[in-house]
Amino acid sequence: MESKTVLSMKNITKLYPGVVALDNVSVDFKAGEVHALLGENGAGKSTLIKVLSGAITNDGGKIVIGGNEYDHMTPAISRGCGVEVIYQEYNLIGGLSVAENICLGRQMHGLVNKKEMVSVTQELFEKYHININPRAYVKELSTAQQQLVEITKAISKDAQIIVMDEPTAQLTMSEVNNLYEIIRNLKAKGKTVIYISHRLEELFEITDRVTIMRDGAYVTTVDTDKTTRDELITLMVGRELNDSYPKRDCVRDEVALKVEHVSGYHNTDVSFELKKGEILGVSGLVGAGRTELMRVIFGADKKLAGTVYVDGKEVHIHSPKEALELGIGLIPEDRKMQGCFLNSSIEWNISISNIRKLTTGRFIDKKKVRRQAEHYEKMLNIKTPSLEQKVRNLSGGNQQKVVLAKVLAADTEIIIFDEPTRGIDIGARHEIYDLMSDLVKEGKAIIMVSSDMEELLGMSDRIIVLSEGKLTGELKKDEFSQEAIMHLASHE
Amino acid sequence: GCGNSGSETTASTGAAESETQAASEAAGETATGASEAIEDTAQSVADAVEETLGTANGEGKLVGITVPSIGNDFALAVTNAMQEAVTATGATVQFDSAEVDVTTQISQIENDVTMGCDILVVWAVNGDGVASAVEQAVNQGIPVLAFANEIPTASCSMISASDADMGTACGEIALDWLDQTFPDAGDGEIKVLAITASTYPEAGWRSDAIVAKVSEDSRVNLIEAEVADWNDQAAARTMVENQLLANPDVKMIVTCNGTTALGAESFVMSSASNIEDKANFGIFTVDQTDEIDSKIQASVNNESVLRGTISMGTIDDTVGDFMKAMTPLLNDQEPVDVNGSAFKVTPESFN
Amino acid sequence: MTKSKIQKLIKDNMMLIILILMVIIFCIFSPNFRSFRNIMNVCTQNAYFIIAAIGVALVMISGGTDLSVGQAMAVIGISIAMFMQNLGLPVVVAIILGLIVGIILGCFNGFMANLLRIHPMIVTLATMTLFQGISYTLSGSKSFYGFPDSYINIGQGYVGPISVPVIIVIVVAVVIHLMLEKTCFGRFIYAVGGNAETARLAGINVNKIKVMVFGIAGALFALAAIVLTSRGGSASSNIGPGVEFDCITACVLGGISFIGGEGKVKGAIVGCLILGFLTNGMQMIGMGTYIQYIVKGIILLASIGYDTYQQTKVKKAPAKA
Amino acid sequence: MTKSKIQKLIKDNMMLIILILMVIIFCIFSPNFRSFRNIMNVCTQNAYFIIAAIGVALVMISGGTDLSVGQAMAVIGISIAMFMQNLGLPVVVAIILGLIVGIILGCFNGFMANLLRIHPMIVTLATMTLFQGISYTLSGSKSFYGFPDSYINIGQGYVGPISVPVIIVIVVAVVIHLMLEKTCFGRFIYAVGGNAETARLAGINVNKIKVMVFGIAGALFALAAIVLTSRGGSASSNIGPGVEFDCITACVLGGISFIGGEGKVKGAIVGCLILGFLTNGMQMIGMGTYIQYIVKGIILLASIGYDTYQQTKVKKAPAKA
Ligand SMILES: Nc1ncnc2c1ncn2[C@@H]1O[C@H](COP(=O)(O)OP(=O)(O)OP(=O)(O)O)[C@@H](O)[C@H]1O
Ligand SMILES: Nc1ncnc2c1ncn2[C@@H]1O[C@H](COP(=O)(O)OP(=O)(O)OP(=O)(O)O)[C@@H](O)[C@H]1O
Ligand SMILES: [Mg+2]
Ligand SMILES: [Mg+2]
Repeated sequence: MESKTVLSMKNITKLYPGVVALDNVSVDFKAGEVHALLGENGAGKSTLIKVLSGAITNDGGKIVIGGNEYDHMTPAISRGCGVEVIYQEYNLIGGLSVAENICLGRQMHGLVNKKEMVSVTQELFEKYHININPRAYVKELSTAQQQLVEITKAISKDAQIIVMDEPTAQLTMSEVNNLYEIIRNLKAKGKTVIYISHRLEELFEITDRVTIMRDGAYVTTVDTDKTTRDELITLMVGRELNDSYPKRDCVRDEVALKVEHVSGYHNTDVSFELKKGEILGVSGLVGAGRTELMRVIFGADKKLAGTVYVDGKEVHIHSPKEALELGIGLIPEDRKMQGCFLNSSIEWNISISNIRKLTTGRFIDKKKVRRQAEHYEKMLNIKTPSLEQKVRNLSGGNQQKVVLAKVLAADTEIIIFDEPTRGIDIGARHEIYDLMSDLVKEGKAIIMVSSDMEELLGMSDRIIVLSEGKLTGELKKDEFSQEAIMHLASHE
Repeated sequence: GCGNSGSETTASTGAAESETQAASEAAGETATGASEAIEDTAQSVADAVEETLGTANGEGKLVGITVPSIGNDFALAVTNAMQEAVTATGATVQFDSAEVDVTTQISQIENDVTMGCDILVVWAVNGDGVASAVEQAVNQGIPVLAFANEIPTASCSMISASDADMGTACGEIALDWLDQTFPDAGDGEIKVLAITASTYPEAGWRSDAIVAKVSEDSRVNLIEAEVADWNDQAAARTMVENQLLANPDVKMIVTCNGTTALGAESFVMSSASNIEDKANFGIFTVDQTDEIDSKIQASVNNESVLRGTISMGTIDDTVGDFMKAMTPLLNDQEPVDVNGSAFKVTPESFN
Repeated sequence: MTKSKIQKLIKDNMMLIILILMVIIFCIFSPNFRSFRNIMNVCTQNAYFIIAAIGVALVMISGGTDLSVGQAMAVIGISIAMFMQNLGLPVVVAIILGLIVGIILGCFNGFMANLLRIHPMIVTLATMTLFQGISYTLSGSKSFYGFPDSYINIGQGYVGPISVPVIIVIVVAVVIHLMLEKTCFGRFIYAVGGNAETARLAGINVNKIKVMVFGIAGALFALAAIVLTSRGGSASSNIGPGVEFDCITACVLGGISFIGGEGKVKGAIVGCLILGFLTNGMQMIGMGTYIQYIVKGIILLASIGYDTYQQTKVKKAPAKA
Repeated sequence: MTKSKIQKLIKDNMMLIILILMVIIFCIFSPNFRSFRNIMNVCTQNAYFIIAAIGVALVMISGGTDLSVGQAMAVIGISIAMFMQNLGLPVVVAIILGLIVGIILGCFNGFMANLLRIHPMIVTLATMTLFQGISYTLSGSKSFYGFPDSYINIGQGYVGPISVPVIIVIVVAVVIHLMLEKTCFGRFIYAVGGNAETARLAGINVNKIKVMVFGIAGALFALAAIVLTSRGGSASSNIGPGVEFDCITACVLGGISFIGGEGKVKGAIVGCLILGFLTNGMQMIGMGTYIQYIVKGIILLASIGYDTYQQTKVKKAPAKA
């Protein structure tokens, strides 16, 4: 079946200082298709989307939409042409209610009708099985809930073209399934969905075609049902890539970390053990309290009860500083707000956690700082024109690598990874997996909180599951299955 | 206390315009009175109070006093003495400082009325600014005494001298000093720097009068420089520094108030100063504080170049005059205006 | 359920509670304070301040701050005086022209912030000086007084027991409150202050909103200047300036965030009244002038601090479904 | 390659270039301006201001703002005067105690900001009033004068052709610059200002850093107060206050962001010198006072605006590989 083209982007070029973000990219999108954009971190996917939505201005090329040709877009024109975007970065207004955010920009003049907004929102939420209070302020929601609000906001406009830039990065299984449902619905109505994700299995689940980009350039477009995972990876990375999880068997007997009856504001009575050389997976639904549990252990949030042992000794951790001194590191889930210093350079970010070791006499040794940064740039394959680039200007995935480098530089025995591969491309993701393997082989211990079921099953030696702040179960390697996890996660 | 035996510059412009010779003689006389009084403020306040208060009885009365600022020694000394004198009559004082803000002062006047003050004393930040609030108080039967600054709507006033008169007097002592120091100077040969201010009307009247008086003299080659904030000593110093470097041959500075004078003095006497011949340099101003007095005394040995000022009168003169105006109010009699005295203060005053 | 609602009510109205407590304490200690007349007086005295603070609150909600308010008020006050006295225009015309001057000054701030793409606080740091120069130049630093009775009545008149300035405040508060809460424009102000980029992408003309907010604030400053000069019966370069810090303090007390996107008109008013009653109360109980500063400083710290403490406490409490 | 380097150099030093241009223009129009002596003078006159602005810059880099600087300086100046005159302590001891008073006041600000978890700008809005009360109470609003020569020499002395205040500024600037750029502590200051939460998770004791920054700033304010009072020869509640806006303006001119995490000591100094030379130059060419305000406002707007314009231009310019 041949459907008509609703949008073509022709020869789009976008330049940043030292970076060609888009290099003469041309893509067509058809009505009623789910069209994926795939590429490594920094390939230019988000940039292309921003050009389409008018968030940024392209330096060259044309956009043909609804029979009109535009040299560049503005947010108003783009919206007028029926384009709605869920951006990779959060784009909600914390001081407004959920309903107001969802209805923002619908009505430009006159009086607002809050009741109507709430009922419209309520209807949408019910339709898509989302459980959020429309009157709540967005700033009071968790990141996952915010993501759901963004999705609802985008689909509420009844747009012709809906762009989703990594919508699932913040979501867990059940919400992802929910989203698939929404997308199929949209497709059935003849709408176009442009879908960006680094989770390849998702592409096979819902997309019709995949456009691959590499280094700002268009590579090719393939039909999803005529391609394979390996082919996509090869097109994207430009070489063959081993796509299996690293094998290892290095769990030791010594207990690195023991948590007994720990409670926080959102957790009650959680106990578990972490062995040296082990990767412990932590699973749960959105808001299950995984992040908070990790922050409590790390001393970033207040512990209300319970005991923590490191290397068999009882420890009292009141601040992240003390945690680091005891050899516990944390890679936070929210890289922008907690992970990095956006306005500082890559090299500066990487050095901040162990700067005391990079000195000569009393003064910081710039050469040591540079050498360390170069080491991690190579090791994690950070894509940047220079180490002096501000982190703000990096693509999401590369920002995540900087955060990783920063925590690795602190050289701790126990490392907590909270959603370590969120927004990271498949190539880099495997680099991170290899890195985690190497770390545990050295005898370090890792806790990995993840909402990516595949990686959780592939990487963990053991998995614990949280539900509503309580530990609901523990799975050994031979008990691993999606069903088992889901069962524990939705445990009442 | 000491009476108004000295030469009063207040009464009229006529007096102020009297020949320089006479004025300079008079200055010598005044000064004696001034210095005595300053020696022993507490004692003389008591005297002043006694003298005028034979008849005043403030028992059970609440007197509201609002002043522009407590940020300088003179204002503080006068207000303290005023409070003391009023309290001595048995009245209670509600005292407030308006922080040089007219709006604040208006509120204070209103609050005083609400508090049931029987008499208000207003030393206005700006007489026109508070006129309307004062008028309302008066209309409610509360007598308002305008102190130091004129308020068109007040019931009565105690004003030593108008700003213009004080400015003129300052010009006079400055010219006297020129006569003595540069007797042979020809036309336009003496460069004089005038530090003026105009951000308050009161400042403007004073400045204009000083400038007018000094430029009457044909020997004077006048440069004018204006400060933005006449309460900012550091800025005044900076301004004088800049002007003197540009005009190293300046022989005399006349300034519109004490703060600017102290700023000027502090530069001229500092090691950074480019004025070598301190003996032939003078600063003249209006306002009196202990610090200014001590500088004027020191100027005899040229350890200071601040050589003269115009005083609203000694503390006890002022308070005495103030109580003359207060007494009828405290006794529920018809308000009367009292013209206080202003004096020229020069080194001779302290002999 | 009901208990947590009461908790939320207390949390949301902490500053109002502090205000009421403060008033009660002063009432106990000073008989003069607790007269209707005094309460009305404080409201009237602070009317201009409340109006100006509402203007500043608007700017703060939209993500900026206005430091030029005092100097702008001086310029406006002087302009109106000159319209009446130098040009002999009727009072109504002078007032309308004064409002226009206010709007122009405000829009200038907003326009500059957009043009130069710098934070409004920085723009107004510069225009504060600029407006000061204008007010001096216009007035030649004279003060203007002797206004027509019809003008004076704005500041000094009464309708029954309520003073005209208080009525003006009530009208302004209601209008601005409705504008913020009930109109699209109002919600856009929050959106722009909360996240300008999101607002832009939602098709909101951020620059236009900013200029309009500053324009409305300018009109409010003009109104404040009118109330102030008609009450005092005079206008000069010194009447107005100094109010900027108080406005910001009042807004902060009233829970209007520095970062933008949050706050209510109610908050600004409560903040102003706390400052106003504090000053008045301290005078009424006859507290020493020096001590008043110290007490004011401590009360500011304590109340802002307590408010934040309350907020974090409620936030941290275990969430209930 | 070289061309883009020059471009970057120009961009990074825009304000310095504006300063130099301004000085050249004044040199052309005023013979008095262009003497070595005048240039040294302007530096000496502004020494206290530069020192205070460096303190404010530190606080701003750490993500705060200090509005209490002027009042803190008044308290410190009065304290030192009282140590010398009322307690009869030797000059050196009085100075050391003065520095300690400064550190205490600063730490109090920082401590309160941590304790109450509110933005330092708001804390210092309150402590500004508090310190004012303290300075009035301490001094009884009298002024202090007649200091020992050894004290006076700090403000008025010369070493060769260079004045002591200028030497103090140079020492302070170098020390603080090295601290910021070369030490771990300095990095932590930027980290805390850039993103306090990230800094905390990276193992930095954010609260401690904040208090220390305020403490160091307090010591700098003390130094500024010493230079100011020793130069003027007197101390009182009025000597110091008023400098807060100028400090913030200077920092902003010098490219120190309001949001924190960015800025250099150099910037604060250049900002101060722009303000200082502007005031001096306008006086030297005999510009009227009123007009000075207007010109100053316009120049502030223009230079901040031009700087931002430059920055965005370079950012927007197509990159060369
Ligand atoms: N504001 C900016 N300034 C400079 N360079 C930028 C800016 N924004 C993006 N870039 C660069 O443009 C390139 C494309 O970035 P983009 O965000 O489009 O990548 P992406 O494909 O979305 O990657 P990811 O999968 O990590 O989200 C990257 O190299 C990035 O560093
Ligand atoms: N800023 C906040 N304000 C109020 N409640 C919050 C906030 N952040 C999280 N919560 C709540 O805390 C609980 C635990 O959240 P947490 O982030 O630890 O869960 P999680 O398992 O990591 O889930 P996620 O997938 O959202 O990261 C949830 O009920 C969530 O709604
Ligand atoms: Mg992206
Ligand atoms: Mg989480």
